[in-house]
Amino acid sequence: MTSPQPAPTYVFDGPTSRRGHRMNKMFMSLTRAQAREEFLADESAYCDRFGLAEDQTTAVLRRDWQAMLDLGGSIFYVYKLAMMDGLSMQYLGGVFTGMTEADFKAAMLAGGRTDV
Amino acid sequence: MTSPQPAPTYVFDGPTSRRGHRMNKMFMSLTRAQAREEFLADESAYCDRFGLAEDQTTAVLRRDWQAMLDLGGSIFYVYKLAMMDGLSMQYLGGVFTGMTEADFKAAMLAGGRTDV
Amino acid sequence: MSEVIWGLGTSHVPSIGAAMDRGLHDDPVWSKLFAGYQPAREWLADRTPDVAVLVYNDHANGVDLDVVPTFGIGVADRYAVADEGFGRRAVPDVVGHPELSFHLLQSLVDDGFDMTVFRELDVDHGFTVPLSVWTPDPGDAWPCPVIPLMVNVISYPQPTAARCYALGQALGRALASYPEDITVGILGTGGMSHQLAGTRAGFINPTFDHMFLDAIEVDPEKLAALSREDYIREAGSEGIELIMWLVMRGAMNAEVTKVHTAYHVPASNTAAGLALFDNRAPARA
Amino acid sequence: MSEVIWGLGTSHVPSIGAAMDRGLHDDPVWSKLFAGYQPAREWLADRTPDVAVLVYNDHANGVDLDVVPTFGIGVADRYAVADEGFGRRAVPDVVGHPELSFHLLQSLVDDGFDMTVFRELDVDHGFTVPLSVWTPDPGDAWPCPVIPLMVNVISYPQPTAARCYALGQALGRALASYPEDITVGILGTGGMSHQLAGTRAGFINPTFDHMFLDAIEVDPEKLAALSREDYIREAGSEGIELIMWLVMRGAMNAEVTKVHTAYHVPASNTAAGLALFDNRAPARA
Ligand SMILES: [Fe+3]
Ligand SMILES: [Fe+3]
Repeated sequence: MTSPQPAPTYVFDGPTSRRGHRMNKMFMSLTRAQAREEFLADESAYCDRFGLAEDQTTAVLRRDWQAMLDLGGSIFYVYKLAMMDGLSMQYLGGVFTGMTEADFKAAMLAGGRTDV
Repeated sequence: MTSPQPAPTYVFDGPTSRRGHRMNKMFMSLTRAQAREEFLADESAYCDRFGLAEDQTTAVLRRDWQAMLDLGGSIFYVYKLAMMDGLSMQYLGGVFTGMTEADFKAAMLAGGRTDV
Repeated sequence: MSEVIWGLGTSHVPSIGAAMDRGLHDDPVWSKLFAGYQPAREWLADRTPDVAVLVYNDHANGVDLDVVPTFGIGVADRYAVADEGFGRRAVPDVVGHPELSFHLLQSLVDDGFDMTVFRELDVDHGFTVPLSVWTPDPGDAWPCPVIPLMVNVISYPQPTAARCYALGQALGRALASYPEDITVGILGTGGMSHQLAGTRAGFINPTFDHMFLDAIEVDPEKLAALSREDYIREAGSEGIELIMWLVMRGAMNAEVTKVHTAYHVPASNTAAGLALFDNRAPARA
Repeated sequence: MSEVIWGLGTSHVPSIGAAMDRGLHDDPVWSKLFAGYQPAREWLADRTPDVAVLVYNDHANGVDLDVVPTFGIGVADRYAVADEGFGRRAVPDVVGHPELSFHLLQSLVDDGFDMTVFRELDVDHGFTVPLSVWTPDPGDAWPCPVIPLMVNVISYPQPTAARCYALGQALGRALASYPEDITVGILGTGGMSHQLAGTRAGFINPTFDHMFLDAIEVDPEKLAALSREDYIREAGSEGIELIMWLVMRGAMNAEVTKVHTAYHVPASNTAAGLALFDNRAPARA
């Protein structure tokens, strides 16, 4: 299929969704309190249980948010892990753009990033 | 909505599916072995757990297959209870038409009921 | 027949709901946004319809990635507020209107729209935040029964904007053919410009957003003609949610009367917009 | 572009699969049915396509009543054979073709078909029995990858026959635009006349079934023009499954060559039919 990825944009298309399917399912499971406990008790084993690829498990363990996107994570699913860690979407925005959370928030309050 | 029920035919339309929803969910659960055990241990309690109406529970306990249809059962779901009981679709066909299973089978082998 | 009395387009950013739930109405970061809502809320408070249809998308809370419907419609008596991970919002569950739902379902399917039927559905912030924008203090219950109309906007390929507009037009026909005389409000939700992931995170395009706020009133065909790629480029990868406003607009008359619009940046990472239209024919000179 | 080389319409009655699984091929109740399949099986054995698309409905095994898609498409690498309550059929799991699935998905959505995407799906007898009709002894694997195309036929309102035929035509266009040169077989399943519940249980209408077997070849528009109520009245409440044959037929050329048809009553409570069409242009004088 044709992929419509505009340059710096993630589009959750067929190839992306196939690559990320197990990892996204793992993220989805974290909406349940019981699952969060099990995850926190042994993150690596929990990732194995969902059949994540090795690079995906590594990205999750290191909280490498950019790598999670590159390995097929959907932002709405990745965010469930961030929420568990007490992190905001604005924190993630900072990570993706190389800013601190405070700078990212300030950029948004100033009208957002209109030039990208 | 308009209901397209031809005279002696069950059409699983909106009102029917609303009436039967909890009962059909209960039937669906019986595809799992564990659920079948729990059902057989206390059928009435199991029906309560799924929130069946009293007349639906009665129909289930009495294996009143016709009443299950009249109370919103979908034949594909009702059949899951019949399967658990070791009964065939041809047995059910007999019940619905007032025949023995053998007579119903014979009618089918003779070319089916072409005059209804 | 039922009559669509108004249409409301509004963003559904979760942080708007969170700000309301935490009483941040007068917080300097939020007060301007809520001030912008005020005229719409006042107008709507006097015009509670018998039923509302709310066009929204789920964000991995009511449905999973295993099964992604392009268009779905709820037919339940009740829709529970989803627990998105840390407890549900302290807002009422949603009372449905199954009779109208089944009528709409049949009419839409007969009209060639391949709806997915939800007999059970938990609704997330995409649904409850617009209800809060409309009704900030619902008390024990939202003002009227609400029917969910779900659109896939997070998994590519989304329906085209043109298909969303056509769905809205079919929804308008379906409502018009309902045998009872009831009044209906339609909410189209999502947007405005925003992008959550990647180096373009934080993208906001006020020029596009203002064009959209104008065109949704006077020239929705122009918006319906934009491609998925146009929306993603101009409004960001999550700004494509705006296609859901076209379902709302399609269900209304060709000519509508603007009651109020508002635009504010940011609600968290998103440009928040609101547009309220009266569907009753304007008084003519 | 991919080329549709054949189309197979066939009933998918569970007892046909059960009879095969129990080796009842020569049982007097079943031998005539299987004898009718033989010429089709032989012709197909020499014409294995690169991929097959199988149009079917689920019977409360792969999906529940909570969420009922009108049209669904599988995009998975693999589809497990469902356990319908007492263990799964001892047949191979189904290997998918996600690249073609995603191409079809995009093409169909762009063409205005509101598909539901299945990233995971267990397939039931509605799917595996037609595969067995085609390939009685698959060994470790079915002859080629297969893509599930799911149609709601058990929950009212089903898509109209006309919409199913239109979906088939869109499927044909989608296949024609696939960038790789591959061959495709299409299976349309369900029917023929039968009714399972109520006082009309056991209903069979051979006149209608024979008309259908003829018209699906030479005049599918006639079948596409029939209403839901027509199908339910003429073919029984479950005979409406026949609308799925129209998806298969719509994906083929206007003119097709009949290879073989068969008709047998009963398979359990159902009239079993088979129709196999060659989609390659017939040799002209
Ligand atoms: Fe959203
Ligand atoms: Fe079937």
